[in-house]
Amino acid sequence: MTSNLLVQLLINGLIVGTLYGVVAMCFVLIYKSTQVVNFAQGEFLLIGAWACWWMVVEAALPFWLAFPLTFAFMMAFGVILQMVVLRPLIGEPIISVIMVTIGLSIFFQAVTKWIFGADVQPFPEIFPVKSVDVFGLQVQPAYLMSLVVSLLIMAGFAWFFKYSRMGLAMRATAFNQQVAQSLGISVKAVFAMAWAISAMVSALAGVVVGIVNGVSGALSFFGIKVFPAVIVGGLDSVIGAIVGGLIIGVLENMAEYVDGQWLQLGNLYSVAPFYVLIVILMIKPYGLFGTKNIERV
Amino acid sequence: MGEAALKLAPEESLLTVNNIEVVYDDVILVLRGVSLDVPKGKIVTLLGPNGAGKSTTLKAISGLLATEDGEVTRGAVSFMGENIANRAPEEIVRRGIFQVMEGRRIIEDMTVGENLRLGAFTRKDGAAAIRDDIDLVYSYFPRLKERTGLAGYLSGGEQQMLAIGRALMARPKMILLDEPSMGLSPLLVKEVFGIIEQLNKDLGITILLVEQNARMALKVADYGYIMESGKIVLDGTKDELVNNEDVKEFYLGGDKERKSFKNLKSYKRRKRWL
Amino acid sequence: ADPIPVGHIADLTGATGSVGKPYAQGIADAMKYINSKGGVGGRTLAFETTDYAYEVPRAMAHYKKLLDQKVVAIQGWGTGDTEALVSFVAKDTIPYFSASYSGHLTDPQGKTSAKASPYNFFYGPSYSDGCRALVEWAADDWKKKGGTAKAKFVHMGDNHPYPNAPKDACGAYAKEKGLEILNPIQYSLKPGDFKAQCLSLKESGANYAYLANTSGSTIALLKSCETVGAKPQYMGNVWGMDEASLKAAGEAANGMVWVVGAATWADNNAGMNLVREISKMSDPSGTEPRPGHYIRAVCSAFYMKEAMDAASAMPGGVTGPNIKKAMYTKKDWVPAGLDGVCLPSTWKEDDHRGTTSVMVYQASVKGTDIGMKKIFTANIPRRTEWLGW
Amino acid sequence: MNAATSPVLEVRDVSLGFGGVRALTEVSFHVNKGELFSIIGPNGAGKTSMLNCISGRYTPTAGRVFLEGRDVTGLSPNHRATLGIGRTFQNLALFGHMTVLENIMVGRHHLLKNNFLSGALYWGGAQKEELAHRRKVEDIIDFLEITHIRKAHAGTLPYGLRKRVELARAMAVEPKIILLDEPMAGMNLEEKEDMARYIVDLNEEWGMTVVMIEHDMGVVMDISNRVIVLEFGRKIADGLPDEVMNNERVKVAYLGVDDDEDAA
Amino acid sequence: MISTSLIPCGQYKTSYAKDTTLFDTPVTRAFCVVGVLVLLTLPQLGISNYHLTLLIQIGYLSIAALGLNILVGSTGQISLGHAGFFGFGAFASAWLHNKFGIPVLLAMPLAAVMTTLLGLLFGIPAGRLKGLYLAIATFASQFILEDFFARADWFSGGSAGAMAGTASLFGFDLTGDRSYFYLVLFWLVTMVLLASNLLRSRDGRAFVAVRDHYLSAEVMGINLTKYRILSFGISSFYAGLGGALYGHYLGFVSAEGFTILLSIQFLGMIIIGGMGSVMGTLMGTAFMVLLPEVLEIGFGALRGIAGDVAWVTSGLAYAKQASIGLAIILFLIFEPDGLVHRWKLIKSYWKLYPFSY
Ligand SMILES: Nc1ncnc2c1ncn2[C@@H]1O[C@H](COP(=O)(O)OP(=O)(O)OP(=O)(O)O)[C@@H](O)[C@H]1O
Ligand SMILES: Nc1ncnc2c1ncn2[C@@H]1O[C@H](COP(=O)(O)OP(=O)(O)OP(=O)(O)O)[C@@H](O)[C@H]1O
Ligand SMILES: CC(C)C[C@H](N)C(=O)O
Ligand SMILES: [Mg+2]
Ligand SMILES: [Mg+2]
Repeated sequence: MTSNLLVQLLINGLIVGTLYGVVAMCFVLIYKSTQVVNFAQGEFLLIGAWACWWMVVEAALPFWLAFPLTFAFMMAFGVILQMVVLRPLIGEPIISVIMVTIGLSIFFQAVTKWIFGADVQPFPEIFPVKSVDVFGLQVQPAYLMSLVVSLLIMAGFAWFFKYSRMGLAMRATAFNQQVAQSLGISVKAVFAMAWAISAMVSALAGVVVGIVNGVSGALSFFGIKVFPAVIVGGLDSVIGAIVGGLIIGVLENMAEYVDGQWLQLGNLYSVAPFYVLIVILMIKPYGLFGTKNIERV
Repeated sequence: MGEAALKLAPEESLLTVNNIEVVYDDVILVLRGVSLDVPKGKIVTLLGPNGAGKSTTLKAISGLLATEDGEVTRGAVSFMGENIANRAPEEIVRRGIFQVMEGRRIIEDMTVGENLRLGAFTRKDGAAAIRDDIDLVYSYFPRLKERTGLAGYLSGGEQQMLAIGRALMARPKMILLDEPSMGLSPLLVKEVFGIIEQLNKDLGITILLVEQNARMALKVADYGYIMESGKIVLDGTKDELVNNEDVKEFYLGGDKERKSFKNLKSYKRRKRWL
Repeated sequence: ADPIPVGHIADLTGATGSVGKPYAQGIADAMKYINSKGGVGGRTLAFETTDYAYEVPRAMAHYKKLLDQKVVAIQGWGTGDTEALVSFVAKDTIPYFSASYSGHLTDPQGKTSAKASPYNFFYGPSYSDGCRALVEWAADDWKKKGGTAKAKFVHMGDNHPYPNAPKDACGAYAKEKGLEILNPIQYSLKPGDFKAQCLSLKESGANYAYLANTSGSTIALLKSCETVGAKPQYMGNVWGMDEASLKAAGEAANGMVWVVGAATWADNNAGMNLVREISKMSDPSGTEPRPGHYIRAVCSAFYMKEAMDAASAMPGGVTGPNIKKAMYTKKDWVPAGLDGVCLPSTWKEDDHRGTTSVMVYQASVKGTDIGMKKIFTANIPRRTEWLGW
Repeated sequence: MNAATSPVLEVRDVSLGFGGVRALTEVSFHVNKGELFSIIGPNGAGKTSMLNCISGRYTPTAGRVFLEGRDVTGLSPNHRATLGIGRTFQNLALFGHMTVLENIMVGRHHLLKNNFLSGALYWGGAQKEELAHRRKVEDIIDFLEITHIRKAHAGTLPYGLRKRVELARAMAVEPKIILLDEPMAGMNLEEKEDMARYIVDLNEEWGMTVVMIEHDMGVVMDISNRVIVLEFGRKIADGLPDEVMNNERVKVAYLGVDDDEDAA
Repeated sequence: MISTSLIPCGQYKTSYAKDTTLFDTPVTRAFCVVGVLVLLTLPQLGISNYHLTLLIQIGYLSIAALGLNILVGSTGQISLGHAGFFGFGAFASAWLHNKFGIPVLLAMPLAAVMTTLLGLLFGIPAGRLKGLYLAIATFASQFILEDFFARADWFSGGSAGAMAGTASLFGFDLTGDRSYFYLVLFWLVTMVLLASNLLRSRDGRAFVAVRDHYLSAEVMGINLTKYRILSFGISSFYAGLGGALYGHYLGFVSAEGFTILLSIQFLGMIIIGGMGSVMGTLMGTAFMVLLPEVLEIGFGALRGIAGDVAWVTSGLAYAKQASIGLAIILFLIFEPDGLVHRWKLIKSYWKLYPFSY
């Protein structure tokens, strides 16, 4: 019976993990290409979810229409955000850029609460069935959808950075903006693109989670969950982001198991990832897949 | 000789820098009215002591000043008849000017191959053509082919080769070279200058060359400018310069016979044109 | 006459904002209404609603400001901050009417508990008594259902003063009532994905789950648990459920029972008419339906008001100590005009359990039609050893 | 090389590999007290790697490094600095946001005794000490003629001056042996002459033992007492400048067969 | 990083000692001394309690921020966990006082020492981690500490929090903001002096060297691991002391007070003030403390018009929150080098007046 519980927690962990993975990738995308640690990643989910919710509930659009519209909206959002807020900061020390994304996070948190209120707002039933049975665990179809989409996106990203022209350009920009420019790369274009993609994909995760748990400011907690995932995987590794996401997802659930069965500490569920994070870093200072930065003297 | 810049008729000149002034951080005036002229298909060299403003001049042409908070506050840079001063670097690259920056500015966390592919970023003529050029680069610098790891671990010289190779990949009309011989072994210096001449002859690429190694630079160049503290103080054809006493004294190290550093006990009184 | 300064600390944007907002609205409207009717002894109540986002330090900091303003009483909010301020308000003799019904606040003289709380008052049954009532209900319910073995009871909530308040007291009573106590399960006050916790819940085989958080996270929990198929009988604290939340939770909330501390918006009686009048202060159209929290807020404000009335007649007038004294003058009383709204309450020098009678409601959610009806009323004995517990 | 004077530095069969790349293979040499010793060789031959093995950035995969007869192979770079190894870098490595003065004071780090406690209290011990060392630093500043840029931030200086500040910083360590990685790279003749002067003087007047990597044959042949040549990580020649200069193998591998010095 | 030297023209140093003073000119020294004197007399000049409270806040937050600036500004190690240490100091001091009856005035520095030890412990990863990896590790430590506070009933009173007694000197209770103001001012001045001295002596330079180019710093004889961890310790001391002052000021310490948000605000203080600058830290802290208050006043006016009903109040609360975020963003876009930079520009403008352009 408890083993059964273990299995279910495991599956649950994997499912949530893929979502962490996706968001982690969005984070990595921005980091890799613009060297910005985006503390507003969680708010991207939030805004995406609210946008979709608004279209479905307030504007009464059918979901199949609202969903792509959300993407379009988020793309525009990402680009504009980058142009208005982050472009002026090109060339500023990394930490002030970090601070700006933190400012953004605070800002969007407040604004969304202001517009949509602090309460949880449920999505109307999108899928015909409430849940699907996966090895005895009831899983919402939304999660299955996300699973599929996530896997596609992950593959896409991996290819993008290794082989595509734009992917290389992004890495070059990340390494050094002046060098990138000297090669004829438009740093502005690269940045805009990175933020647009990241915002779009995060929105996907946001909508999925919104459908499952309802939409509320709490969604942006993903933004924090993502850090352990990203670091465990290695800041600049797409593969790492995915693995990291899965690890954290499973870890949380295992922690819940251990806690519930024996320790009775309470919220091991939410802190365990951070302990593991530190342990892993002590063993592998650049995460599991992160590239060690070059130390020639 | 000061009017040399005007000696050339506009049509033969590919790039004309007309009396530009460059300021960093809105306060530090570095170039105070620099003019020079690069004829199509020729090699022009720009010499001068440290801090004279050579790199700045190149950055002013390639548009890379902006990233260092510098800008051209006066004068014009016209490439093929159009003013490109303060244009976005990527646009200037697309127009066909490619700068190889001072110091090995290769992308350390990428492989040699990836670096070369990036050199061809602005090119539209298909993957095949690019692959061919990569082989071309390897034929110029065989040792690069062997280095499979990250470019960051290449030795100084290897990195310099990669930088030049990367410029080749862009198939530009004009290359701005900033101290390509820096840190290269004598043998390689010859090699590199040889390649520079080749690029100029074989591929007809126009070259503006900033060098400390005046001897070599004046060997390959058709025309030369000498810059000190933000001004062009002397210019002329290769021969004019090689036979100029001051140039001999300060840039070519007197005549063929070497002075000994050991026995020269008092520091030389620096002669200046201004 | 110069106005009477009163403090009003509320959570509008914090973790408990979803219930904090209607409650704060209730307080504000009531005090406005009181002022519109001439205030207390001709003096209006001067107050400013301050949002402390459910962060104790911010409440502490604000309390310092209120001291400067020489307030004679405070309408407060959370358990964390209220319990933190207990000794301060006692020292500064400022009656503190909290929306925290923590049992720890009911022992003014420290008879049976560690900490005396002479200046703390609240309207409604304490969390402990509320939970005890649910336990009583659960006990018969289990009998009715013909449960043979011991019914399993589990406490669920965040590790936070508010959810923790009734934990031990209620657990003890559940044991006493012959229920088996399972290991508590922790879930955050901030709504999130609680499937892992729900799986543990399912695993534990609990029959009765007491949800000690506020409605926001409770909704999320119900939804998560629905999908993993954990189906115990959910029992909610007084802040754990309300009309709006039922809508949000949907069928996941069907059958849930919870404590209600006053009349509901649906009720029709003289008292509720007054409440509707008061509601017009912020909703002139009078169309907006108010949750139970709003109504309890009105009660809280009016008990304070009547105590002030009495105090204004005393030597020294409307001062903290006088208000405190005035709270003790009547037995089983209801503020004028609110009969049928607030439960008759009694405060004594040695016992601040205003009322110990608890109404339990049950939800019925079928698709879009949502109903809630009273199914049980408990009168919890006033045991001395339960003071401050 | 007379065996009588004990070598300040001895490198014994040092090999170094990076994954596939063999940067150094069984290189041995020694540097005597007061010598001005040069390492030359093609790009990628392993010269910088050799300096890194001596200064402790890299630990050799095989072989040993001795400083005044003491085996320092395993020691950390900072420990070696305290034992008396100073160096400059091929690609400038100054502390960009510090003033020139501070940069050089950092060189005194291991000679200063005050710590964060006495430093925070400052008045008394720390101040006296700081000022005493400040005097020493000023001597170096005067010697290298960088008085005028004392207070300038290193990051804003032109290349040539940065190189000089780096030299100053390395001198401030008061090393028993000072390692210079291409001190004249990217300088024009005139500046090279100055730099050469400084190096000769710090060798002769300040009595510092010098190991120098340099591609300018003119300078190398002119000022160094002894030269070794590396190629593909192996030592291919060792001896007096002229010997090395006329070594056929060196000509082919490094100088280029026709030995006009233009390249230098 | 172009330096605008502040030494006015025609002002020459005649000895190395003069050249290494804290205040680059007598003017600046006078400036600072006068500033302190003014602060000393402020309470007598009978400023309102409200303003006094703000000054006290600025005081203890500045102390903590100073520590962070040594860690981030000077050593270049970004920490997202400063609030954790701030909180630990607060709890530790309360604990020392409640549990062992150690007088508060003594408990505070002791708490700071305890925090230092904790800082050294959490600093250990700094020996191995660099840049953002380290930043995120500190981010983790933030959550670990938060959890610890909520759980360690024996130490912090768990989720319920702990009372923090009032300080007393020779039997006189330092209750009331006036007396507490002097306590905070005393510590602030002391810590500022210590910080400034540290930064102009050996170990201070070592920190900056590690930040600017750790590879060459190591070759100059600086033990990287030692200094990376040491700067955590030192910054934690500051954090702990600030926290202790905070705790005993509020009289009650609660785990909720030390969230990631506070850590972020600390970062905001030093970035907005100016990285690596003591003066800047004070400015930045003042900015971060006053900003919400100013907004409060602004929105208070709005509220007056809109009427005091909860939806307006909450709306305004969000508006306020939003404008804090916005302010930070705008600030960094238009003043990325921090207030101290602007300050320097103004100063140098007047130095060269009327020849300034
Ligand atoms: N980004 C910058 N900001 C401020 N000043 C600068 C900047 N870059 C260069 N300078 C200054 O401009 C002057 C010229 O610099 P530049 O690099 O063009 O000289 P250079 O001739 O290339 O010297 P070198 O031979 O050392 O490369 C120098 O005094 C330098 O200090
Ligand atoms: N950290 C490292 N990782 C991998 N390979 C390295 C590393 N450091 C050096 N190498 C390799 O070792 C070889 C020697 O490098 P080194 O820098 O010592 O050459 P060098 O003699 O200094 O050349 P140059 O004169 O151009 O500076 C090169 O092939 C380089 O690619
Ligand atoms: C410290 C480093 C930037 C120096 C560089 N590794 C060199 O080639 O010596
Ligand atoms: Mg240059
Ligand atoms: Mg080298």
